[in-house]
Amino acid sequence: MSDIVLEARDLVKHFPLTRGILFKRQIGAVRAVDGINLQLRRGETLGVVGESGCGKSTLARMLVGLETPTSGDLFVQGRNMAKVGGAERRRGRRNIQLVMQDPYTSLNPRMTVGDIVGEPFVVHPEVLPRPRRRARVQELLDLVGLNPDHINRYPHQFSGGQRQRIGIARALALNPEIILCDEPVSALDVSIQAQVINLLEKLQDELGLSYIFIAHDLSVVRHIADRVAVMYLGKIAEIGTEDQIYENPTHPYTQALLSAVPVPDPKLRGLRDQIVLAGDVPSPANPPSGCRFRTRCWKAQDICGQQEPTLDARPGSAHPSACHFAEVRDVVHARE
Amino acid sequence: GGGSDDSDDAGGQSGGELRVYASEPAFLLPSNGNDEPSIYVIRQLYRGLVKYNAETGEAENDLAESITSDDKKLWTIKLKDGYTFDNGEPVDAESFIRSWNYAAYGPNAQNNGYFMKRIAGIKDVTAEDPDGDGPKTAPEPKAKTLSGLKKVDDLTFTVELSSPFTGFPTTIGYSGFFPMAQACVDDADTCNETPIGNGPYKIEGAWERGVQINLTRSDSWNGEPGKPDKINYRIFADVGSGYSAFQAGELDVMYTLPPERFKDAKASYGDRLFEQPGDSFNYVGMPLYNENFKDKRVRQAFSLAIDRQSIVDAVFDGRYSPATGFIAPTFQGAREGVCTYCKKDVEKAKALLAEAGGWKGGKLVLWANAGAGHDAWLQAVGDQIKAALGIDYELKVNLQFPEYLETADNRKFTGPFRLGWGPDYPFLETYLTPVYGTGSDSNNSTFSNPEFDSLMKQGDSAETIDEAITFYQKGEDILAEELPVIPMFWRKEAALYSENVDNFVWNQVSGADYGATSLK
Amino acid sequence: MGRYVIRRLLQFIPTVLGTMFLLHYMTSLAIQFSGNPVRALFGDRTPSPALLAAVTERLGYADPCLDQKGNPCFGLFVDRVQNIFFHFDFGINMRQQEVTEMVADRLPFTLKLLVIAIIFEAVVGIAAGVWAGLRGGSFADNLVKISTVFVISVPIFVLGVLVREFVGVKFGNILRDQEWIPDVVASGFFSPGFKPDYPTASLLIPGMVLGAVALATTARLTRTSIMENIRADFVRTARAKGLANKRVIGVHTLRNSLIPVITYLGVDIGSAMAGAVVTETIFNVPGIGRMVTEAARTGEAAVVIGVVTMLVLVILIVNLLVDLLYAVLDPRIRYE
Amino acid sequence: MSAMSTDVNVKLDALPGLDSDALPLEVKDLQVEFRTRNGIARAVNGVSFNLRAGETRAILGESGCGKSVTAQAIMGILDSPPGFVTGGEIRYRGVDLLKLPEAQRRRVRANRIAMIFQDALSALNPVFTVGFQLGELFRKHRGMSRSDSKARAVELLDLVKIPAAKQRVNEYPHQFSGGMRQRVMIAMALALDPEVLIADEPTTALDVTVQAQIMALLAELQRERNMGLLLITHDMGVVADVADQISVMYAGRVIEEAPVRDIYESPAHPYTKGLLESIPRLDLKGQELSAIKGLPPLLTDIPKGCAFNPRCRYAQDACRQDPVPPLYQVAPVRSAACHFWKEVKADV
Amino acid sequence: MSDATSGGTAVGGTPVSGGGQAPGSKGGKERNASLWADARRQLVRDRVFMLALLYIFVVGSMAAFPKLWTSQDPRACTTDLSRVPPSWDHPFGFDRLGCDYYSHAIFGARPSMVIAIMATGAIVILGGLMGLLAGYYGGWVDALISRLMDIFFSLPFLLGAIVFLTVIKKQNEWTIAAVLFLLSWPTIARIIRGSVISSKDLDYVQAARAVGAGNGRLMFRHILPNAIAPMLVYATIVLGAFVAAEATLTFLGIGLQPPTQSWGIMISAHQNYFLEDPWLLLFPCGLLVGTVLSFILMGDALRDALDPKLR
Ligand SMILES: Nc1ncnc2c1ncn2[C@@H]1O[C@H](COP(=O)(O)OP(=O)(O)OP(=O)(O)O)[C@@H](O)[C@H]1O
Ligand SMILES: Nc1ncnc2c1ncn2[C@@H]1O[C@H](COP(=O)(O)OP(=O)(O)OP(=O)(O)O)[C@@H](O)[C@H]1O
Ligand SMILES: [Mg+2]
Ligand SMILES: [Mg+2]
Repeated sequence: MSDIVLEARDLVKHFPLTRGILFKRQIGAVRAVDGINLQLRRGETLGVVGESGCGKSTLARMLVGLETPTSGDLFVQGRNMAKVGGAERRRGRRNIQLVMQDPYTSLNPRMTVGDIVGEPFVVHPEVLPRPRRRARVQELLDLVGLNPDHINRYPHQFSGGQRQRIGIARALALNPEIILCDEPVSALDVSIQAQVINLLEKLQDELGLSYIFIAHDLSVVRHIADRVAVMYLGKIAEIGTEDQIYENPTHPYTQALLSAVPVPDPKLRGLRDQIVLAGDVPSPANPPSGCRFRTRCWKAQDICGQQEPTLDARPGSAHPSACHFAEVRDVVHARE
Repeated sequence: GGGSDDSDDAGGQSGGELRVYASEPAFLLPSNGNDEPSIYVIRQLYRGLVKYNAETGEAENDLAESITSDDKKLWTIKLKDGYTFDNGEPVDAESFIRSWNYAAYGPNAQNNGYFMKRIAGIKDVTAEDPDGDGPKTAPEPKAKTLSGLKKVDDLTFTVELSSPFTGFPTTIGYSGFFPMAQACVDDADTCNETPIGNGPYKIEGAWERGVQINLTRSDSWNGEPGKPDKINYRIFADVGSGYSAFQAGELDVMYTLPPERFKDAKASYGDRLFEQPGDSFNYVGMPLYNENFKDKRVRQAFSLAIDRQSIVDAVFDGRYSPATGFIAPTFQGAREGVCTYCKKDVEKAKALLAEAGGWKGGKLVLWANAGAGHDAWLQAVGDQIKAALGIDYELKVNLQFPEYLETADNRKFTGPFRLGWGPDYPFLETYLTPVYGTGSDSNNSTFSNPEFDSLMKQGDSAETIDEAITFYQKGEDILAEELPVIPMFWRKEAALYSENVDNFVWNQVSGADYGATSLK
Repeated sequence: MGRYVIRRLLQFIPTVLGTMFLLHYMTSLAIQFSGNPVRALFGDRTPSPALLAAVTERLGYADPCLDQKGNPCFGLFVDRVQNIFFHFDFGINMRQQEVTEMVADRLPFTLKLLVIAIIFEAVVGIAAGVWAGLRGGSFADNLVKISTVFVISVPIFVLGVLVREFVGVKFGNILRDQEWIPDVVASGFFSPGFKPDYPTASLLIPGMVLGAVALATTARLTRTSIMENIRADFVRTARAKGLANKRVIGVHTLRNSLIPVITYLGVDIGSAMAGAVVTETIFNVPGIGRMVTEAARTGEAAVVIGVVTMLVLVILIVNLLVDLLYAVLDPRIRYE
Repeated sequence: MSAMSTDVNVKLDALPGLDSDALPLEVKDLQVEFRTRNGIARAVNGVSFNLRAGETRAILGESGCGKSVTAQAIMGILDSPPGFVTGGEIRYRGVDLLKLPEAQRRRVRANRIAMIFQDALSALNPVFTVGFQLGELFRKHRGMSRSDSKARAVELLDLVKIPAAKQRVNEYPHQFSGGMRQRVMIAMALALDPEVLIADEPTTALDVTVQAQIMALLAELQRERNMGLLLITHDMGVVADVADQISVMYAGRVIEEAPVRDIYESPAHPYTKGLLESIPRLDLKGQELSAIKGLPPLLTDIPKGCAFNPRCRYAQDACRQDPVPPLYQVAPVRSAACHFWKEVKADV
Repeated sequence: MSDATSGGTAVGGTPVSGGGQAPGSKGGKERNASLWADARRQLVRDRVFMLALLYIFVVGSMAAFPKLWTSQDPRACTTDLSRVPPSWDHPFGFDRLGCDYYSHAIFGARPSMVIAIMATGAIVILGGLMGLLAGYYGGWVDALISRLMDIFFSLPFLLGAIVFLTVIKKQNEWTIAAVLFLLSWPTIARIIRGSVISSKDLDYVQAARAVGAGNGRLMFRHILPNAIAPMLVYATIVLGAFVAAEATLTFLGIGLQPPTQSWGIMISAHQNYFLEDPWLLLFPCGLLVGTVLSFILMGDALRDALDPKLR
């Protein structure tokens, strides 16, 4: 299994809710990520979708080491990041880099592009000797389609799409194998979005990168991802290849999600069998017992409240789905 | 505006409310109040054995029938009959003895205990602290009362002094010698807030701290009654704001003026500005304990470098007059021009300094206490010395008064220091022994001259006042030559009164006399 | 909310003790280095050591630690704290008055002055700020800006003396000559200082002078706040609701804009207390500021510590109240 | 409800030239500019469209092309300064709103033309309860009492399907979830039963599942009341779902206008075409997306001629020169501002 | 701002928010990037700012090179010339001790400016550091620093100054600056703390952290430079307030000591002559007010220039 570059086992992140006047005691927790298992293969793109607040960003932050997991293990190329220390851990960390959502806020406005893209070398001086850094930064800028002569410009002198390219260049600086993209295109206009997605795909081809691609735009994920994980309230509801998830979703949540996506084709208007979910996502501080989706699920039965469904392949579904009644349902899809 | 329009009820006798400027008194207890604001109130509430003639300043009997002595050491005092305190207690021999004993007794810590220092037995009622400032507290004094005070009968008592003192009868008009009722001594704190007086006025309500004190005519007083029905002391923290209130017609009398507004007041109020030569002495003391000031020619040179009149004009708008002696010009026995070195003469100053071998002390340090407005004239003094003798100076004017006094007590001044002296009683001796006598409490320049000391002794025990004066004047001559302090100015008294005031009375010794001032 | 209050009250403890200790140490040092403050009572006339010792003992400056330079006098401090908090005994001043009594006598004047100052600065400052804020960059804006800033850049003692002389004396005298003007106005309001006959009217002008200091800040704060909020989406909504301009400004903009201003006003009470020192001196107001300044100068440690402790408590409680008011004004802030 | 609306119409009859047969909204050659420190930004350079009762018109375009400014100009709530309407007409049933005095114009707002904003959290005043903000409309426009208006607020919350409306009416905006806030906004817009509703990106900040709820609700209410809906968005999916007519904007101009099906089938302007092509499609998976190259123009510095010419693959010299291409009639009910619309339309 | 500035003289106030509670605010999505460049461009065009700057420049040169402005010795005084009104040779006349008032004013600029600049520098550096540490580390570091801030903050300014200065007993530029610093650092620390708290979770800080940057780098390279704008604005205001505070301290008798020259001394020595010889008050007050005004207006202009929302 050497081609598994990243593996998460039972990854959990709880944010404690505290109360107390002098001494804080914990009275509960926001279960932002509540036991997630993932594997990422070399050269693959894993899409992660889900509603706002379901824990996508928290998962991403744990994977890049911005947040320490409450429990669970994270393996980067077979190394357990919690167990190894010092230099090896730094090296492990170097291997996963992050591209953030908002290109306007994720670049320090007071640093030049050269400084931003070159910062990883300052932090990890062993990677590249100082004299060669500038050239490397220019190379990187060229790679992401920016003019290398703009190395001394400031972020505000660039457009949103160009800024996102700067973010990507920074992520590429340390030659990582894995890049985590947390909604890299949601802040961009449709026309610009396509440019960035093209760039990401191009880089993957050229450099053999593996991506974890978080987004809430399902069609973008479909376009770029090889496999897709659907998250709901800190857990994975369903995971499978892009085809399996989009063509044969078996979890009611996935089905609802997909049916809610508007399709840019007026001819299909009124033809789609849309499931409009009632109500809001429950609070992650106080998730429902058993199956977390049962409060909004039209299929819910008693067992859903008592027993939490495991993420397994069931008779009705060929791929892992965390529903007791997983089955394929026909949905009219876009562009068929 | 305001004023007392309701004042003309009893013809010339007048009445109404006299609104006067005041500062916050420290204490209203005769034995404890020793500051000007306190005394201004106490004088209307209490009366003593003698009072001072408004015009001449001479002591006249007030409550005393007679004050006599053969040897100027044992004094017999007879009281007039028929006077009482506001609470009905009689004003008798006992009330004076009680008051003076209370003041003198060390543990009572009364400010005016100081004035009892001439009475025999004073040492026994104050105990010496065994180790000065050290941790041990002073033991109980040996005696509770002064052995020198003896009651003869209800209205007669005798006072024995430790040594003869001709001027004794003039001293006891000071408010520290006023009588106190038994009730007052028993509960001094209450009596301080709501005094039990024996004078023409009594307090109305209580002392409103920081705001005002109201006095009204006392029924128990059977001497010459006060003119106004009421006296309202408005308390001001800052004389400038008091002057504003006066300008706005809120006050009838201001017994003092902000120096910088003197010209303005003169211009605006003309004849209602009362001016009089004053008796408070400002001087620049010489730290004789410092090597550089030991030569009298240096001191003379400094004194000669100063143009007093020009400082007075520049800094005080003429509200001070240059000093040419050590005794207030208004006092009996004062002479003009005693101090020959108190006139500016740069050439002579230079010559004297050269004779003395020049100045070796580096930068001259001039001392004054902070926040009392002394820095300006001292700075002018420094400028003049610098101009005349080429000695640069620096000012050390940031010490608050406690620390300044402590510095004086500890002989830590490194250069000339400003201090002032006011008379305790209207007798010229008050300017001499306490300030220049060897080992005297207030002898901050540590002057010591046997000849001077003996002249003082002779003066104290002289048969008559006139004879005494000649001895004292000889003493002053010595000071004028030795210059242990450089005389600077006498403060001119300046008071303002409003259009409502009919007859303003100023007492030579005790200043504005509100009880005698009548309203229109 | 209750919890929040308790927590804040508990936080007072270190603050109050810290402030007390700071003052205690400073005043002790002052005595250790400058000598016995009691000495000043005797003026030019040097007291006998016995007398001095007796008075020193009686006034409470006899602790031997006060003779040891640099000694923090912990014992004395503990005594003081005990006396203050367990016996409500704040000590006595040099004239043997109880500090509590002195404060009780004088605090009403200062409080009145402060209330007038705060009301003045709030009403005028906010009005000016709103006026300027609505016309950002215009003549009105600049006028308010320059005039308020001008007021603060004149030292308050100059301002105070000028107001006293020109308004209280010169202008007041003209009014006092006018028969038809009621006395409250001519001799009360336009009195050149505090006047016992008109205890409130004569404090109005001093209060305004005191308030003038912070007026500028209030106005500027309001201006900025209004300018920020006037562009807020919810103000746009209010416009879109067809509300009259008066209501859009007066209800929908003002309340939101006042939040930082209120906070500032609360904090400002502390500084106004400080400013009161000068104002009280110039206008002869028998308040606490003047008293405590004198005490600080003459080294009356008990008074300084006692009064400032009370002041600090008042300031802290006012701040707490302002915080709570803040929660009333802004429901988003809920103190758990 | 109907009784109420007549009651309003009585008041609004006072509008000069009100013609109840005219269209609820006609915008003609609207021009808006912002006078900023960095120069004049011409945010809207001649926008025209009509809106019929019961019709949904979508305004489409990328960020910064002037969609919101157009909406604000129609409502009369531009930030002014720096924003100024410098030309054009905005007619409500024949009355030119731009010429109305402010007092009358104010009465048109919310009563006849209402608006929903993109970010409901910031569009609701955080310091007042939802009930207060809803009730205010009835109190100020209808002179209702406090309690009556509160009752109406509860009704409205019910209408937009907020559970437990009676309790929630006393809560503050921050206590609601994103979807519910947007419903409150809708309730507020519908309160006075307007004839035209402008919705400026009502669902952009929301999740797809919630977006579906909101769009369904809006469609239902629009149908019920026969309102004209002006929907501003850049989501091609939503447009395809609900719009009848589409106006595509680019750099402050409408560059194409057509019924919804026509546009998706055969765009006549290269920009519209590029927009549609850049949406990821299943059949193109694994291929590069066809992106529009280059960047949107700065409004302070709009290119000469057709504003889209630097990014356009059809551009020729004519496009780079003034005048700006006019709106060519492409079909009876559609037009496009491209000299080469025929080529574009034919090129599939 | 109960703070320094409350010196009774001027309140350089700032919104003291309890530390970054700004729910619902949408963060700086605006291009706050161009801040400095834009700000500079705008400031150069701002006439008020340039005038203020020019004024400060003039006063600054007086402080730095008084000899450039006058050849008179301010300490050559004769009481005979006391309060002689201005003339051609002596444009400001003479003060009450007969010293040339113009040269006094020129030489008086230095202490005023030096005190203000030293105190401001100290609060910016040390107060800023405290705020940075408190905001960045939170937890007990924050608790400790916050309590310390509370203590100094709750001391009424003038009172604190009186207590400190009477203890120190040496009133020179250094000690006065030190006391001003001591009593005013908490305000700036609070401002910085607030902005650090709100910026430490910004995306670009997280991005740098994700790359592996350490605490020092995050604090000084990423957080501080972007939190510094509000502090800078406050600093200019406080600078003016300090110039005025020096005068107030002198008025209370705890400021600089004559025969040093300072504007505060000039004002408080002549405050009672405003009726007879108003120019004695007018000149130093004019200079002082001008300086304070200039600093505050500069701060204002800077605030507006740095505020993307007002653009
Ligand atoms: N530092 C934190 N402390 C407490 N709760 C947190 C923290 N960070 C995130 N959460 C909570 O954890 C949950 C998951 O948040 P997360 O940011 O991972 O969601 P998300 O899926 O990325 O949502 P979005 O699509 O809005 O970005 C949310 O309920 C959030 O409120
Ligand atoms: N208050 C304002 N001051 C200056 N310029 C403004 C202002 N409001 C809008 N603009 C400018 O007007 C142009 C159009 O803005 P508008 O808000 O209409 O865009 P939009 O099409 O709604 O974009 P989005 O999809 O991002 O909402 C933008 O370039 C914007 O910078
Ligand atoms: Mg996220
Ligand atoms: Mg918009």
